[in-house]
Amino acid sequence: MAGFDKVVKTYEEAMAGLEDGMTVIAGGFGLCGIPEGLIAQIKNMGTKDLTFVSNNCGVDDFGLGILLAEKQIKKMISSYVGENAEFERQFLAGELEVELTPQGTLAEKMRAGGAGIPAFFTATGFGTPVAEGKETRQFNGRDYVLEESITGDFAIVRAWKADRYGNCIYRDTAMNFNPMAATAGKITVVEAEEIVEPGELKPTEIHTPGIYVNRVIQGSFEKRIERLTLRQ
Amino acid sequence: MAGFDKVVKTYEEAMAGLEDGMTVIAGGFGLCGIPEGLIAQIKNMGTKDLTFVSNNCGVDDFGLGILLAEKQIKKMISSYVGENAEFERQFLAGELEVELTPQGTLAEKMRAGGAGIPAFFTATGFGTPVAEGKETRQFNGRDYVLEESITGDFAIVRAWKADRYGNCIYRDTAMNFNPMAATAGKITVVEAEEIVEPGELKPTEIHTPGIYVNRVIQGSFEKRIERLTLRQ
Amino acid sequence: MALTREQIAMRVARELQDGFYVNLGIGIPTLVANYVPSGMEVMLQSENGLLGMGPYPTEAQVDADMINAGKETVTAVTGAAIFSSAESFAMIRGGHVDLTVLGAFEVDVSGNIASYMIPGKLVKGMGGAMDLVAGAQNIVVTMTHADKHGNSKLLEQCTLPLTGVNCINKIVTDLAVIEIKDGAFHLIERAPGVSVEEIQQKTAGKLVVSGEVPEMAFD
Amino acid sequence: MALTREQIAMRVARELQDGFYVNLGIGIPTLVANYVPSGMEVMLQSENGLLGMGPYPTEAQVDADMINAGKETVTAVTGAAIFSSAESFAMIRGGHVDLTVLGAFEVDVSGNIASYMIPGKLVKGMGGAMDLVAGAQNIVVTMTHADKHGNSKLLEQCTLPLTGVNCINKIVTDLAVIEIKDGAFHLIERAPGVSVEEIQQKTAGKLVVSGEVPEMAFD
Repeated sequence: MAGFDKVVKTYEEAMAGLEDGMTVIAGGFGLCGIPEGLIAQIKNMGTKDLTFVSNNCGVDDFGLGILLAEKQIKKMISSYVGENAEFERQFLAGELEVELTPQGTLAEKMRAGGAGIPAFFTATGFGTPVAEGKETRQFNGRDYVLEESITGDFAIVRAWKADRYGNCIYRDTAMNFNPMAATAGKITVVEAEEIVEPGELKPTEIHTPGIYVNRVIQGSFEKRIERLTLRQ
Repeated sequence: MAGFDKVVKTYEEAMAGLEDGMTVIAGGFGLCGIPEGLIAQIKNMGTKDLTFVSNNCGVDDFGLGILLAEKQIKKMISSYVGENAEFERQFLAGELEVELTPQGTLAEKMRAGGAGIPAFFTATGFGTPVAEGKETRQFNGRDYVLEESITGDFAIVRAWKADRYGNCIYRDTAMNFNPMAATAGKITVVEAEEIVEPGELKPTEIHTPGIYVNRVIQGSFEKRIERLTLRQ
Repeated sequence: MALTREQIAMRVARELQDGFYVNLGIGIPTLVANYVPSGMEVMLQSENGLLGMGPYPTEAQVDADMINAGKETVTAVTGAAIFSSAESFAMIRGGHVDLTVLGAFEVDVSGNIASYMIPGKLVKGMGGAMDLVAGAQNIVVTMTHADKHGNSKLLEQCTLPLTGVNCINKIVTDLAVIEIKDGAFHLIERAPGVSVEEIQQKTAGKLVVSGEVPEMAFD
Repeated sequence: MALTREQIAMRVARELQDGFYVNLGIGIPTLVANYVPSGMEVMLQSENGLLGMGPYPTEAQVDADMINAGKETVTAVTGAAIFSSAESFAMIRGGHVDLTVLGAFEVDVSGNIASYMIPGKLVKGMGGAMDLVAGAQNIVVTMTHADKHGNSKLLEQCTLPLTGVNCINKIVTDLAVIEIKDGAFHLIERAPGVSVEEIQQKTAGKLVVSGEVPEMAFD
């Protein structure tokens, strides 16, 4: 790899360095916008005791759910989980830790982690179980909770188009948590639907500047739909 | 104005409601990306005792500098000022308050203001005059300063293209502080180089979603260059 | 007669105003979109990152990359904007959404709401609900007035873990429209044929009834 | 012989590595871009919101909407990204910029830097300097070793208001390359023909000299 060319050819290279016990921040919302091939690679590597920071945990046989099946996940930091039976089983059996975090707070914790902000105040969760053990404070007569930011050893991200420098754009609501995840990994890996040459993405249209990205791999995606709803 | 059509026809309508003593958040960096016509309208209105939150204060006869000349500004919250002689005169004469704020902290204060985050920690300014009187705290062994967010009674913004719903895109580095300013005004007014119909801006290319914008006006811009530098 | 789900949605739709940005939760709240008064425009925000949510897609329009916060396939209206979840919750947290409609297990006279967790059952998570109740300018809660055992869901104090505190000011149930202020429920309207006495009996928290309480009318 | 401005920039350029994202301050730091070793690629970040800053424009290319943090007209390289100032400082504050080069009035043995304010003179502001020194992974300060009156700028303790604390680890002056560690300046290289004694004499803070100190060579 010379200069700013971040394209790697194999999934092995893409996830090289991932070790047992690490924290991985994953983009995606439900099954939408998830880095399918990178998740499959983690399954293939068999890495254990992982902490995943991801809004959801997939379904039984897709998304992060496939890592649950292999018992590779020690802890989930998520806003909404339990779309799959194995998750429920492991959680009730005490085999899986879960740290429930409000969706907006989770998104902001990732952004803050990437932006060098160690903690911020939010009204979200004040007076609820989420605020237990956390500092609270009033500003202008309103109560807020102090929330700390999140960073990961790795971030895994799905982009629509990524150029060789790692500049990314996302497609429709597959954007979701991907831009924040991209900023918050010590090593950020982007799995792209399409790799393009630098200059093909217009500078002001880039959602994730390449400075955040360490590796880019060409992916291929099943794009499974979680809840197909059609117009009557 | 019906539904989401936010276009107003006159600068009077655009700045209606601005009163003496209010706080105005202004987009722009130097003379780049400033809402020229809205600034001129404030001059025409003669509104006094304004607090401006803006990275800079223009030059003697352009940008926010034209409001200094009329003594309409009581206080500047900026990262870098004094590109004009009248500013210096008023400051040294005690006629003008200045709250110097590091550029990144200023940008983040605006963003936080718009995003409902009343305060955040940053390492920027720790141990410097900027941190005086502010709470500091260690996270992971590093020292941080607690900074409070900023909101304004008005925000004035320059966009490249805005649709009737207030969705905006910015042109090149004229983006600068405009997207954060747009989120942080109780009333946000966008002066656009071009007004387009809804649907002309691609949903994922929009820099400022219309939910933040109250009024849109067609502007015309001199776009004065502060430091012309040419290739040798 | 208690209101149907559709009638609850119809009544909530009367809270809409032209130009409102609205976030609708899952279930009855989603139905509100079907009853936007004619001549009025509202724009729907979906917290995964979509402003200007449209109807469900036709089979030809289905796109795995275009979903709403309920993970359903949707479309975007002309003039929509799509953005990250951080930006989406910046909007919500920052108070830029005009109205949020969501369901609940319990609401109390202090405007507290419990909606995400029943101890002893599996906790699936709060999703965006805590952010929504902390951030929206106006919140309308939709729910049945009592549970299937007849126990009131409008309490003096919530018994379940809270989703948010002091944040609810209006409830539309199958029996009534209730406003919360000054530490009490205030009965504003009643469902057609439902007596004040029945509402009183099914409201565990302090209920204030002032004068004649109008009956809702549906065309 | 003390180094010229160009030679200081040339020496700083040796700190670059292939694939580095670099922020260059105004003055001597800007000149560093002219001395990127051949075969090496670096990308310049400009804190107003540009990653991939190119050379100054030709007259035909000049665009008022394309400027750098020094408010000079610039161009963007192929593959550049343009973003808001909040995003730009998220990058900086978050430690994603590999190297920052900036000037200073004073640096001390604790790695403190004073660069934006001389009491009694008009304070124009710190711009992005405080964020840059708090956020960059590596920082190189360029300055003359002493002021025009011969007073050292490398002090035991800064006397001017600080821009940042404990953040500077390397200084390239007209006389020497200095590293800061363990509460002392360490002399790494000296300008051609400049003696260790002269550097010692013009360094007010504790200076550690270990063994033979190599002379810089310029082609």
